[in-house]
Amino acid sequence: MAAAAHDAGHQTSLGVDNRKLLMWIFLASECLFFGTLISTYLIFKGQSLVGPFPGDILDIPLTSTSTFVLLMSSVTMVLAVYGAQHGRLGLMRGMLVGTILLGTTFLGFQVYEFRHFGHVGLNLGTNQFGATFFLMTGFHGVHVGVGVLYLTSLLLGSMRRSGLGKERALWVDTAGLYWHFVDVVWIVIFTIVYLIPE
Amino acid sequence: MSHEASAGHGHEEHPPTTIRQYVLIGIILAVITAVELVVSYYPPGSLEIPLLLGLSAVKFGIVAALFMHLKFEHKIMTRMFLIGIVLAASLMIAVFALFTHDDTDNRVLPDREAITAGAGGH
Amino acid sequence: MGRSGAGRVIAIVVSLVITAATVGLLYIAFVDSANTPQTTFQAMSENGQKAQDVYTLIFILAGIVFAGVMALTLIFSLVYRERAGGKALQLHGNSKLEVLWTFIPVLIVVVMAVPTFQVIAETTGAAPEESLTVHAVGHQWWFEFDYPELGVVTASDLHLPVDRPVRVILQSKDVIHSFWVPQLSGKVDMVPGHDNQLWFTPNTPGEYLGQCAEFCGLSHANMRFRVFVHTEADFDAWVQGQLAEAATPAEGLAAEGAQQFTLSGCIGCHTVKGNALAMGVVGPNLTHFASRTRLAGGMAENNEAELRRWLSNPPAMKPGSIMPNLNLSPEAIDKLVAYLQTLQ
Amino acid sequence: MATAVGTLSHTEDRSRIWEWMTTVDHKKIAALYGVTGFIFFLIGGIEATLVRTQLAVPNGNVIDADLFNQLFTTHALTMIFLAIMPMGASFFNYLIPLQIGARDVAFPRLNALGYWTYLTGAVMLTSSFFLGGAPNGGWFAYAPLTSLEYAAGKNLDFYTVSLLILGVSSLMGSLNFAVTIINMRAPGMTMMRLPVYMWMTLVVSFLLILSLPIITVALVQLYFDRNFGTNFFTPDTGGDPILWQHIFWLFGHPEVYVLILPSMGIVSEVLPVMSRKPLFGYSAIVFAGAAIGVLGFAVWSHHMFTTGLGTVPQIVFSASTMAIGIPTGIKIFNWLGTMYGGNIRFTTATYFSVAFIFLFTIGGISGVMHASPAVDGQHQDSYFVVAHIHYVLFGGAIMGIFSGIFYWFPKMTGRFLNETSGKWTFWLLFVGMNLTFFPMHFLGLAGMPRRIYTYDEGLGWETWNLVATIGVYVIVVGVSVFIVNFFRTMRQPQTAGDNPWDAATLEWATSSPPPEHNFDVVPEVHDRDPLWYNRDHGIAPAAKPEHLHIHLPPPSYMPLIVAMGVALLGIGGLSHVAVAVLGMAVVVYGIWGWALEPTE
Repeated sequence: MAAAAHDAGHQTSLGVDNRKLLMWIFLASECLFFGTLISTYLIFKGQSLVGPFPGDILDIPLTSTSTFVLLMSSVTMVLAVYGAQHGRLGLMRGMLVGTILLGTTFLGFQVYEFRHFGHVGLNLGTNQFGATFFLMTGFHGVHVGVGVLYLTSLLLGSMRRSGLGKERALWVDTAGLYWHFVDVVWIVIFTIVYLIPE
Repeated sequence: MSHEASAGHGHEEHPPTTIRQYVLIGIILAVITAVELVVSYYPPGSLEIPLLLGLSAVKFGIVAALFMHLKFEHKIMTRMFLIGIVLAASLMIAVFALFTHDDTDNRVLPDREAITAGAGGH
Repeated sequence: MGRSGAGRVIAIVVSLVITAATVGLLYIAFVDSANTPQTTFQAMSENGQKAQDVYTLIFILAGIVFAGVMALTLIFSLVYRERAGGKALQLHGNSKLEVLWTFIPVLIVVVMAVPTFQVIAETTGAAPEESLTVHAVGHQWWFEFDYPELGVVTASDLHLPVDRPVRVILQSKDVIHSFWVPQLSGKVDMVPGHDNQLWFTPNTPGEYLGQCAEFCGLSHANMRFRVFVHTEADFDAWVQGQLAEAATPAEGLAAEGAQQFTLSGCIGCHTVKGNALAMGVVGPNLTHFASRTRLAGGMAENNEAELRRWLSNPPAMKPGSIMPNLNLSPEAIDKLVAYLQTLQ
Repeated sequence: MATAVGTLSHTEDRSRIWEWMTTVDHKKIAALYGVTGFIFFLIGGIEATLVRTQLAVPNGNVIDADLFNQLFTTHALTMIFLAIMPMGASFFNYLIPLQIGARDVAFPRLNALGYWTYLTGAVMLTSSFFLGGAPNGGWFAYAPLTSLEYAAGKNLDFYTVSLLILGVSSLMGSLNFAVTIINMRAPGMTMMRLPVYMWMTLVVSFLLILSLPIITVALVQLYFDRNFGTNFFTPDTGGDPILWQHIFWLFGHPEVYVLILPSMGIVSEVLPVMSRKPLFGYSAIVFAGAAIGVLGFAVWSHHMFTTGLGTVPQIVFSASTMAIGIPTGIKIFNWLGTMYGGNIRFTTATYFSVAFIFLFTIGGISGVMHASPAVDGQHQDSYFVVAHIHYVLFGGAIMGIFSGIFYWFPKMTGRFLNETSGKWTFWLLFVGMNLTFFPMHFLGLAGMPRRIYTYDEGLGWETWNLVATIGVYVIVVGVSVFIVNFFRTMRQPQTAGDNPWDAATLEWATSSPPPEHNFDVVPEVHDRDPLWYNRDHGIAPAAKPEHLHIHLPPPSYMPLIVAMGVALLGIGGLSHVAVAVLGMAVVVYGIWGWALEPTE
């Protein structure tokens, strides 16, 4: 957003705002983080020696709905950014609430799935599938949780008298980048864990 | 849709996509997910994995280009993200190849046959 | 532009002399370190020799580059040292030169790469059919050697026939170790959960030192072994000796030693073929303990004094040793020493 | 509560300690990084001295096996993560804004958080000696020696938690530096007019940004293996120890380029100025630096030639490792080209830079030697590799850093470090370094393995081990001479002008030490060597405007609070989860206060 960098003090070389550039480079770093987690999962895919195997306990319909929920949260997020950019604060707040709710629902599905796996005897130490699955989806879940906190603080910030200030569009847009990235990572994880068989 | 967000020229510059277009993109993504599910339930033989990976790559591209406005941002953003994506993808392929390479596969999994034979696993 | 005439020549000559002297001294030092007992520079096996040829070629290339860069650094430092009123050449670069000194490293690398790839292809492939198979198993802090085809199990001393390829299957019972006999071949790690393989054909009878080369804990430094390469006849004689079962001594101190061997619980960790009670597999197989030249994982000479020191307090001699201090009385140690020395 | 606390931070209380605890000025943070990094360099030196004293004679009994394993592990960890990287970060912090004509880094408070998190990780790692044993599995901690079965104590938990914290600190720093260099350059300073040191800093930042997440995953997996019973690296339950090696070295090799590229950048700044001529082959050196950065991710398995990699991987990684030798060769030739035809002023900084070229070349040569698996079969895990490591790290990184210290000291403090004492430091370090590390080539050739706490006599290793130990004591003397020189110089008056070396880069266009806002007027850049260009084309520096209304971010101690939260998180990871939860709460509170804090 070139606008944010117009005051003389922050004249930038490329005309982009530092905070957005920081988010994009951070997302590049996160690609490597989730890339390593996914590689470990792929290396151990089908190598579990004991205990419940993925084929037996993965519930595709349930996770497909939670994937759909996260996908829709991306749509509400982009509409919230649209609202912030075009000054339609009602739309922005509404969509922020929507994204937060969808995000929490997704987390709810995940907590349920983790507990269900616990009941059928799959936990961290059971086998290779348990270890890699819980670590990968767990870290993704943590990122979704942090995203929900991030969006909630934006929502609360927009409730204040001064709202999110003149850089509102930038704050919401940067939060949107983070949220979309977390959704995109889930798209990859969903395909590799649930859709591709052993 | 092709105008370039040039360096700070006054009023705020944002992508021209409208709300209806965003919702439409959302629907397309949902449809692709549905197609993926169908492919997963009725796997077309060896085509399954490339198809599934291809579809998720398409979704990845759509979200990155249109929802994350990469298409309208300064090209430095795309370059930064591409560095991460390309490096992560190539390292994943390299490490995966190293672990499943035939003549290095001297990994001896302890009493694997006995257990998996019993549990009817992979 | 720097010293001229006589000054420049002196600087260049001085630099070249210093460089030549340094390279000469280093060459002498390298040759001297090449005839140490555990040197990496005397290949006593075909594969070792192939690797050694590449090693020598690369060493020569390294020497040339070293001498070149040292001489240039010295010459430029002396010739272009600051002089009052001196003017510096405002050069920005020279693309022809850049191409040249990109080409030179590429050339050096190609000269190194081609023989390297050949040696890799030849030495890391599958071992020839007729090779003798040995299982080298790494334990925390001693080497176990099994000959599945011959039915022999030993530790710390590896005996091999000369001029016959040997396929060493490398395994580990605990952490990562590394099988390294510098004179016979480059090292290969013993990774638990993997069956790595190494093969070579020893071509000169003799005794070669080996050492674990991957950090494996407290007594990594004390995890050593030796390889004895025999002529065909000697090797067969050794195998026959190893196949014979240990006869339990009838009377005298050795007989009491045999009982002490049971009393002190040695049978729990050690196997002695011929002694029905001793079936333990935690420690090394002691059936032919006395025939071995070293004890405690190749750490010490196998003589009475060292054996006593070892039996009196193993962890003191070998930090972290899994063999505990059994607080044996001197009499018990005398008996055990007598018994162990009968296990030829 | 935060707003109340927030306002407190605005009153300009001048108590010195508080000023340093809440600073967000990149120059003060650079000083903090530099001093802390140098102190840990001394601690690492002490560890090295103890290790060498134990190995001075065969069957030495100065220290026992376990303490020896702890010392050589923490020597490596301290030197790499607590000394060389922070001293590099000190130069980055100080010089990035000054060399690209900016007033401060892009995110000043993030910069402060980077330092305080580093300090937390450093204190945690070093305090492990007194809290149950320092890490003793080697700096690359190969599994399964690090699993609970073979490393029962808290040693390896200190390893994972401290490195995770240090990793977070380096990641924050590199993100900050990358954004600053890309987006806050002076008008007219295109990417190809960036000083070479800035290019090296940019490559280092991206190496860290892209490799730290990989080691974070490995460390978390090791932590889970040890504390939650997962089996990533445990062979008997399906795990694979080789997985740790792959993920570690995927980070490990870019990491070693992170250690050397800054010094390459420093030498590329010092040599042209001291030779009084432009750097030879600017674009060649920049592309070579970038090539090293990219290839750095393609060579990692040359650390694993002996772990039973198949024939094809050995050939592939041997080729890529040899290929990475080529850009290094290009750099060396270009430095020599810079010296050619110069009127070289041999100050201490020049001595160190010239020694860098010579010593780093030896390290580079021995490195390229064991790029070939045939040679590596003999070199791997022997003292030849130890010699290579130290020629590249001591002969390379440390010599470069000392050159940088002597070169930029007048700019940072306005005072010149004493040249005679500097020459003494140089020759003591140069002789000591060669006495210590060149014999290690011979020890490696004589078959001495790495990381052994003792050895028998009669193996031909006695003389060279003794010589190496003597060399370490010579280095200790050299470093002590430098410390005396430092304290004596700090009492001198500030006599250094703006540009004592008649250098070309922007940091010499402002006063020494620079004011808090760096430049009264951000200079316009017309050429790769701006000050030389302005001098040769008679462009006078811009006049100082009568009133300066430059907005500088106010001090803040939110970074300190967040760092304390991270410390509690780390301590919780080592002790009880309740402490970790408290730590998380403090972090969230810190970030919340941070967000609400007005920056105008």
